[in-house]
Amino acid sequence: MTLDLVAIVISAILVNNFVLMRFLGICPFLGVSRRLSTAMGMGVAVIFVMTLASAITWIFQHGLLTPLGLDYLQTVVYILVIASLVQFVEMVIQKTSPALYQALGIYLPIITTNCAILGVAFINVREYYSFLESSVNGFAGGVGFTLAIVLFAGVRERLDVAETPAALQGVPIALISAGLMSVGFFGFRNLFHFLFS
Amino acid sequence: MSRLRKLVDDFRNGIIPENPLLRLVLGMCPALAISTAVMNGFWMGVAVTFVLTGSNLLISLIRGLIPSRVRIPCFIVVIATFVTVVDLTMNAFLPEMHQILGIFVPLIVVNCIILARAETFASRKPALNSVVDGLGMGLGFTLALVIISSIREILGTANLVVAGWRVFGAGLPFNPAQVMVMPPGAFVTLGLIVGALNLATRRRSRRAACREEARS
Amino acid sequence: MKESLRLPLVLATVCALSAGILTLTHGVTSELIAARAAEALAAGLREVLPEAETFHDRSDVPAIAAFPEIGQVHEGRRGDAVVGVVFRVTTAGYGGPVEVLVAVDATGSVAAVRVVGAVRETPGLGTRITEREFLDQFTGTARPPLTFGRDVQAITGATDSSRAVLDAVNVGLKAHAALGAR
Amino acid sequence: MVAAVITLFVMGLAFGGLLAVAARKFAVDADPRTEAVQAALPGVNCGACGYAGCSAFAEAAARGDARPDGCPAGGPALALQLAAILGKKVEAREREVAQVLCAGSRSEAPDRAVYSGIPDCRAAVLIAGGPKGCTYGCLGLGTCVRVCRFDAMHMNANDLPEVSGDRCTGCTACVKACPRGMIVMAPASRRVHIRCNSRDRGAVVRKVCTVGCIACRLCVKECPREAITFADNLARIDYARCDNCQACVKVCPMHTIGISPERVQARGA
Repeated sequence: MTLDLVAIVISAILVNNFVLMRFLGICPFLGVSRRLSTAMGMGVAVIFVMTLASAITWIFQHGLLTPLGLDYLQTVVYILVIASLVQFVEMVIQKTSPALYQALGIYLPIITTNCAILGVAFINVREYYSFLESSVNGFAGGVGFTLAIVLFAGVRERLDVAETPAALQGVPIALISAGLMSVGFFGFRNLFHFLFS
Repeated sequence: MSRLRKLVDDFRNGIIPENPLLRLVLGMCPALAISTAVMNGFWMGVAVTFVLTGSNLLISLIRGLIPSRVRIPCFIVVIATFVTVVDLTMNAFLPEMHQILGIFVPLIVVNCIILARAETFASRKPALNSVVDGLGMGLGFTLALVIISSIREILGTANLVVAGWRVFGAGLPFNPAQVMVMPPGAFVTLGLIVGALNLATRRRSRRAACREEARS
Repeated sequence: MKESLRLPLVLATVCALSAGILTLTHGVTSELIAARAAEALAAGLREVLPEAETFHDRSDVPAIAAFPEIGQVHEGRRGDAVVGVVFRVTTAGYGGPVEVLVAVDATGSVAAVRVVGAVRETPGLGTRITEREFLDQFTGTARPPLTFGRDVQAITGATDSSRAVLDAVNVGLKAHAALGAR
Repeated sequence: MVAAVITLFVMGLAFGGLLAVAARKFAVDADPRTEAVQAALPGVNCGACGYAGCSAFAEAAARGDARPDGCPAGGPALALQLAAILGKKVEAREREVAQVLCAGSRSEAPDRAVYSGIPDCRAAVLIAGGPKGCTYGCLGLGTCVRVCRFDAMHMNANDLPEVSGDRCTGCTACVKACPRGMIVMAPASRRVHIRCNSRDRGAVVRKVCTVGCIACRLCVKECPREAITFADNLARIDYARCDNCQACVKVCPMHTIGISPERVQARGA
């Protein structure tokens, strides 16, 4: 049992990283990674929401959709759950602790439209994960996202100082360096064969 | 007459000046993931265009009834409905393409372009303009997707498969660079295309500035 | 009180409308999807086991439970003589799951192998597992476990994808042996 | 059919209620201008503006940190709208233009070391305060020119940045980028500027630069409208009071005080 969980964690963080391998969550990945501090804040908020979203969407799937045979409503139910959940959590944090809101809360609205959150919910369903496996996958996916965005923020801060051709400045050079990072992550490709076979 | 002019402008707007993918750099998740083959890019573009036009129409029709506090969830549900309709119809009529595009069809619902257009445009403009804007944006997105995926497919597999027909027959003479159909290739291709577009507009604006300088 | 009542009502009606529309679409499309799937399966079976005239679904045979990869089992008959058995096997490829139809004739050797459904292997390399040149090598092989080099040649540069098909054929042969022993 | 409609209706009711109650119980008062900007924004939180979502961008725009056209999702139409909301506040004061307060190019203020590293002032400054003799002066590596998105800044013949007033939109990008803090915003119509940023004593300045401010205070006494303030060895012009009378220019022994060219018309915002 624990071997499966370890396999899920390694796959979500390294082998099939959500951002660099599965292209989930690219918009915030490129948008919010200009400074290391905002990238870290974004990462932690994504971990929190992905774990929560994975767990709750699993409950809605196995508690409501499958028994009633309404699988075709998955998209509507999941996005409704995620959007309302995030908006509610944002209001709670904004009211209860402004300090935490300043550090993490401001990232919450951006997370509703993040492909990674809805993406992980769909992956959990298609891989027939159990409740525990889904939550772990959500958590590991968040950690993978944070790893990618923090590394990328470091790269982008160097980019600001480096001399890039005028036309490539901004998004183009960021995309190209993300491509090179993705090549780096290819190194983990057969980590599984190494560990598990 | 000016109304028609306005409609044409709205339509043309989404294709070049405000191309969602290459100009505003939004909605990249699907663009990077499925642009390994030109047919994937085309059908994803068609799906996004349908959802965009449909949701723009419905949102601009019901925009008066929705209280502002619950605006985002309502728009999201409307968009999710159109996405599920596309998901089901594609599964029925194009099962293979539906399986290839996988989770990126339902993921259209969180595609930044659609919610952005719904919010900035559809919820403030009359229905006709919204539909035209949706079409324009969708077409721009499809165009950009087709361009990216054909570049990647040609470089990555030395061939181009359009609706089952192999354009280059046995394949182009060069040895295909397999990295182009892998994730790194996607990032680099999109980066270079956006860069090339910046170069073109920068050069055009500089030439315009010189002309203006010469005149003043 | 009015405001905090109107909000949920509006959202609820929008959701209800959406549910209505989707149920209608689902109603229409689900029949189409089922019909199309059945059609594709029938075509696949005929292609893999041409000699058989009629196919009988044996997916619920207890012996199959031992093979989780096998989704369906169809027994092909000409008249009432069993001509062969077709297994629909799903194995893990490079880019995602690969669905393979493995037809094993009465003598226990492989009649034919086809890859069905969408293939998400690496375009240009992995996708070549659908080509006859690779698949026809399996015809005539019998004693599982088959291996690369001895019985069959893998596609260069697409080992993961080729192994997926090899595993599927091995599973088919073992399942047929288990069924035969019944 | 019925099951689907009922389940979603109930879910909509539940979530709508949750949000409505939360909205009331957790109401937080925000400053009206941020609210106005936020209402205009798409509310999509796509992050393309570099801020963590629309509310963060709205606060930054209201504070004046973010530029009105900083939201790509909204496109130019939204930029105009935001400029209108924010512009109304900014337009009240006269249009501001960037001014480079250093006249010491390599010939007037020679380098004391040869720098061969990343060709960027922010990087050069990290290494022992940069190659220039004067530790407050312009390094001439062109960061401000590169950061300027309106092509309003160019390096002139003797390697000092020059601002073309009609192109500068007052976005303050160069002010933030310059590690020496040597670029200030001045109203477009002002033409007299003390082109020096050095806090060293006069004797030190003489050693490193031939056009630096040596803190002799002649200009402070000379100015008829007391528009020049003096602090830690450096004279500064208070642009609100100065009326371009150029009395100080004649009296300055080091010719530090320069006059910017006449051709600066106010450009339509």
